[in-house]
Amino acid sequence: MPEITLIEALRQAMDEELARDPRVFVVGEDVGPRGGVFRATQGLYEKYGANRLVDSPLAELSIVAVGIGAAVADLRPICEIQFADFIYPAFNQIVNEGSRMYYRSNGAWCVPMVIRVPYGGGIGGGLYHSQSIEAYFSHVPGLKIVVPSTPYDAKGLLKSAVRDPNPVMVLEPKKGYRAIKGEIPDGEFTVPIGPARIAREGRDVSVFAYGMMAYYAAQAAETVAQEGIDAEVIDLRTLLPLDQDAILNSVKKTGKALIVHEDMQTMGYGAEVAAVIATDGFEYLDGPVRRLTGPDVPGVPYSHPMQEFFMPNPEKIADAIRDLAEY
Amino acid sequence: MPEITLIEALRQAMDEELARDPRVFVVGEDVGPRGGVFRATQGLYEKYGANRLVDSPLAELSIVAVGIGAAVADLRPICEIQFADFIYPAFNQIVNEGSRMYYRSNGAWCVPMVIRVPYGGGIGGGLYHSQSIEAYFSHVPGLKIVVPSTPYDAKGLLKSAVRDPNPVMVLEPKKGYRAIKGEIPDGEFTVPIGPARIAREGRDVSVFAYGMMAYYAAQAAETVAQEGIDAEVIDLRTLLPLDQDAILNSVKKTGKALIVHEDMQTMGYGAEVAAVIATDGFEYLDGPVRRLTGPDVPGVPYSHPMQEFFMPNPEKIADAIRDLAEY
Amino acid sequence: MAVNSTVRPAARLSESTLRDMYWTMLLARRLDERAWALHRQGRIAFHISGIGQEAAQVAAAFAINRGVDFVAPYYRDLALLLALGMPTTDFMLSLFGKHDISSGGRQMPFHWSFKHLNVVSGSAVVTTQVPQAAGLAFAVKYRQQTGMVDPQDTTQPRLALTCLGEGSTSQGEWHEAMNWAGVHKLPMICFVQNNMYAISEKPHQQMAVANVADRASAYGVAGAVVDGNDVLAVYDAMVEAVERAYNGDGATLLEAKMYRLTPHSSDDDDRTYRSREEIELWKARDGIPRFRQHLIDVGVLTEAEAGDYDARARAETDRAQQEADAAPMPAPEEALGDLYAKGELD
Amino acid sequence: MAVNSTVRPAARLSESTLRDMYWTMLLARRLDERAWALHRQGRIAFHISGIGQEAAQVAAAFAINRGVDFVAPYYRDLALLLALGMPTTDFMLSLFGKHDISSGGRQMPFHWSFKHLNVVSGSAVVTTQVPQAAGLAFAVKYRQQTGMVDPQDTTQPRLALTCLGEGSTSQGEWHEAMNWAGVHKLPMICFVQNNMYAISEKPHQQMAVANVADRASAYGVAGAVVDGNDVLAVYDAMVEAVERAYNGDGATLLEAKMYRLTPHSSDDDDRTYRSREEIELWKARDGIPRFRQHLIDVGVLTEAEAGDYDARARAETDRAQQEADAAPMPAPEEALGDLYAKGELD
Ligand SMILES: Cc1ncc(C[n+]2csc(CCOP(=O)(O)OP(=O)(O)O)c2C)c(N)n1
Ligand SMILES: Cc1ncc(C[n+]2csc(CCOP(=O)(O)OP(=O)(O)O)c2C)c(N)n1
Ligand SMILES: [Mg+2]
Ligand SMILES: [Mg+2]
Repeated sequence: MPEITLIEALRQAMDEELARDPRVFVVGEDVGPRGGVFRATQGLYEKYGANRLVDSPLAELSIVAVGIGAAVADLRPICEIQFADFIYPAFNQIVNEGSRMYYRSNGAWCVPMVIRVPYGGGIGGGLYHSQSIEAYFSHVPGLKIVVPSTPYDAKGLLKSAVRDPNPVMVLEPKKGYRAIKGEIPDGEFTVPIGPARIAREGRDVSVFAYGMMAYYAAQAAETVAQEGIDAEVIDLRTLLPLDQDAILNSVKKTGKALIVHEDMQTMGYGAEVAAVIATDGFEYLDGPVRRLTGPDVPGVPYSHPMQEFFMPNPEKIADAIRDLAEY
Repeated sequence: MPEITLIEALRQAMDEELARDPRVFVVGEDVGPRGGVFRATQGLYEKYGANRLVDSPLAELSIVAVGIGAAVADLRPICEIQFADFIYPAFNQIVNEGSRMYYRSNGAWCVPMVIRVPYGGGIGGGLYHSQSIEAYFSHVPGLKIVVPSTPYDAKGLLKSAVRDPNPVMVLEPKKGYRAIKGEIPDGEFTVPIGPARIAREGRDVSVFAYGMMAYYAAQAAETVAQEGIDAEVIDLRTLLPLDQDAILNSVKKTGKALIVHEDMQTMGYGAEVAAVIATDGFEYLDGPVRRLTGPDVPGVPYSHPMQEFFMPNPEKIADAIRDLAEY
Repeated sequence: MAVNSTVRPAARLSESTLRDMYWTMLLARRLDERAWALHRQGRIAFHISGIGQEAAQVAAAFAINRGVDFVAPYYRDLALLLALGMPTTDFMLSLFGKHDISSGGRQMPFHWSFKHLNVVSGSAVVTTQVPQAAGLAFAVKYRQQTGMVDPQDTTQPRLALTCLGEGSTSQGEWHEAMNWAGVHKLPMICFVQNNMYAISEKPHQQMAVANVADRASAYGVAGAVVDGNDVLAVYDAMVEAVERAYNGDGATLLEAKMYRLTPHSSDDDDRTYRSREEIELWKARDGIPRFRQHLIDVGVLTEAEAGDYDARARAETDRAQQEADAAPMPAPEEALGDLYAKGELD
Repeated sequence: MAVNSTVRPAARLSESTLRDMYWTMLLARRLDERAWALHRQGRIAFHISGIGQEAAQVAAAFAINRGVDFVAPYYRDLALLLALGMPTTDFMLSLFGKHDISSGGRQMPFHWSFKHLNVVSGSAVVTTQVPQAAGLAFAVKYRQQTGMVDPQDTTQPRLALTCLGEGSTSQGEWHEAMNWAGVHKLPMICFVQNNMYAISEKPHQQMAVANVADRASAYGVAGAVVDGNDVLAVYDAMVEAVERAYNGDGATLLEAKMYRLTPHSSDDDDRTYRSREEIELWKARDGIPRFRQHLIDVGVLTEAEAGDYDARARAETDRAQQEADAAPMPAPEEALGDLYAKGELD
């Protein structure tokens, strides 16, 4: 099996879906000849032309709204938001519109659209090119959210997203675009939206993470394994709807839960994971539920020392595992 | 002390602040001669004129953005969003701009603005006139959020909000505008932003709520008191920053925590309260942390039976207290 | 009402079509008045009215390929929806919060959705439907340009019509929608129903230009202003816009001037911001009696027939109300509904 | 550079002001080129350039009451900021992610904020500064109308100037800002720097009109297009806009046409979307040598003096870089900063 990068996996997924279904098109800023600022659509304009790779006006609200209208009209838009930080102008359309269409029309209309969003910090992007946005959008019933942390999942989940009859947000850990590599099979495959993935089995501590932090958590688990701590790493992978069973099964086994995300702590995604455990996993718990997250400040600072202070990394995760294991 | 309604308390607060400081002005849709669709600004246009009560174009983004600019220029805007459901066009300005101004300018610029937002269901408003929005905005470091559930707090918190150097969102439980009455002292007073309020002391179960649900929780506590269950009701009152001490002190006493909000459950505000307890109150817990909330659907349905199904009420809260007390 | 696809000027409309148009305006007015009465009686919780806007709406509907072209309407579009084929009973069901087609009682009334008529579900959040309509129009063009459909095929949607009030054009959503329509030369018609008020606010508080349509040039689309109380004038202006869309010549911003004859909604008290005299002035320009008189003048309708229409409209309103009244309320648990569409779409 | 408040046409500018303008353009160019060099050397992580836009920016700055009038700039405004009084060292500090005035190293470079110059902090999210500038202009007018300040008082801000690129006018934010400026007749100047690209996209992909300024009429504000490489032409157009604002005659949408001579940023590869020939064509129209020649032609500058300026600009760039280089990095914990402003404001 060939080893490819995360972004190449995403590119392949789009390429295959564009080839498979003429209703699939990509719309966003600079997705055409430029191939996207991260090069996710590189070569696709040359292959599929201007009708299918649509350079939009610089306006996220309408990238999403046009996507909603087109999806309602039975096309299969893949909307690219250039950076997660720039998605808020489209918040109204995503939260009030696309995600409610099916429910509010009593099932008459559905919105088979994908919103691809590069997110996350640690790349020198400062307050406005580093944001995590999953916390806001995982409070939106009717939407689905996936976050791949391997090329296999990236390709498989994006293909599932394109075929899903609901709006699906694909959060792409952009720091991992080229840093994360992995094998994928040659032929056609998809990864189902919903189930979490056990990235590493273990008995002592459960670590719940996604995106870049799932990648780091696996590294941290190997580090502490050498010290005799057997951590289980659950890559949540689908954030909405949340795979509660996977969480509870793991905590049942380990009795200890650490949640890691780079986003700010208060009302970050870890809050929901902690709440699920505190409610339905209470009797399994041998210790407090812990969160290792970015601090409660308005964003990831630009200056390198401050950025590093903000971001969780394998060392900080390993420390947090050790701490909890000792409890 | 005179007894007044929640909305009259808010009106008085604005009246007094407009009189106190010529930099204070109100901006929003229909806030002028119409006096606001809920009548929060009734009579103020006649008293303070068109310069201070500004009927804006129908455009929430710019209501907030103009507020930010004016606040930066040292005015004291009170921006009214007609219904919480319509605030999302301003999401970008609130999340990326107003709330980050102080941090991103290293403390040079601040944004002393207030955003008043009627919110909540149970009033026949359907999917788009019933929403709770606190979950989205309590993940915004740099912003403050208050939710009064008594006329006293409404007046005192709104006045504090006007004087605060930071952006403060005032979530007004609109079902309680006329339903909730209470006494307020005659002269000048403010209520500090930050501390929660013990609405009722108790030893058996802690109930954490805010807005209309705090009002209902107090009623439910009286009901179960007659059955010998002594519930403590904490009106969180300030959601951001969260008064963690108040939560932990209460759970330390009761060992049991029930969180009530009308907003949808997944990633609702209760998740953070549960997480705080699961982390720092773990050793106090005698039972699982429970959440009584609206279901995970895209909004409060219009049709009366469905609306009642969605909304928590004193009876449902009493049941949840009984359940947890029995654990 | 037969679904037609006739693109022809008003002067060439058949007598039966003209009568259909009048009937639809009239029926909308009666249903709307009944809703106010039901609200006064405390039988329904809420009403938001289209009274004063029926002529323009019926004209707009009759100019498109009804039931086939996409429509993204707004809350005052009762007459438009009737013209498109909404059953009267369904409207009454929605008033009572019962199982209507639009939402099964989940949405407030006036949040129309009829998949079989290509009327797309909307929200109460103003203007959001307009960029979505750009998306619908984009899909129309996409299918034609990629060879999925024949641009002449009248069984396929060939344009998207969307409606909103003049106040709602202040939203950024509107700018982005119009801009897409211009840049991508979309088969879209943005039909602005300028009824002189946005709740209490007047047009000059929304914009520093005299007409919304003055903004068409900023987007490189066609623009026109028309008297919204003159049903045939609106119809002709719409026909031009429809032909433009069908011919691939791009979008139109059409503004009809009219007047909101009722308070904003059943929650509003319009005495705080406008005079009774102003309302009376506009009542005299009401498009319904005006069209009635015109049809009588040109011999399409007799006084007796017109009286007949009145009686029929009342009877139809009664019938719809009774049928809706007899229907059961939704069960509480239906609130849960289906959160996600299931399976893969074909 | 002295802060001036002279509203006078270019023809009446003093020789020293003209030389100041040239010096500022030149210095901006040198600093900007140095940033590219530092990036190539791997010494800084990111650069986004204003090369090709200096003439227009300097003209804009010199026309307002610098340091007093509000400015909400955008990321390419290096020359504008220098003209307003930003210290060169501070720019270099920001490039290195050190303690600059704008943000103490929290923001990426080019996110200017200088409270003492009434330059308001901005984000990277395009266009958000424009409706905020409407708010600044609203505050100016509010203070005047409520009698808090004298409209003639030159120590008080009398307008808000904001800048953005042509692509950024596609955002709904821009519509709402311009609409406020029109409806409330605000003392605001929206200065569009149309450099022919938004990353890879061309103006016709953003709008179906030839000029952004063609949209002024949609908002009831004044509009003008000017050659952005002609510093004195931009200056004169700005002076008109400034007088309009100072006189209470409302807002101006001023568009300067220019060309982005560099890739979008240090992360961009512009070979994917434009030809080298096109760039060369525009290099020939560069505003800096053109102004240099003009000043020599009219006798304000000699060739020798001009050479002197070059040397001085290089020296100043070196000095600033060295000073910034020597400064310490922020401590990691400064990430926590102050989350909330404390106390009650007076
Ligand atoms: C985004 C948003 N803001 C506010 C409202 C509340 N609201 C409902 S209708 C309305 C006025 C609309 O005026 P206009 O667009 O002229 O339409 P009209 O009602 O006059 O037909 C307002 C402010 C809303 N529904 N959506
Ligand atoms: C809301 C938002 N969307 C996307 C971006 C990414 N982005 C940064 S600059 C830019 C192009 C801006 O073009 P233009 O407005 O013409 O300004 P220019 O860079 O050409 O000066 C884009 C798409 C952003 N910063 N903000
Ligand atoms: Mg109106
Ligand atoms: Mg540009």
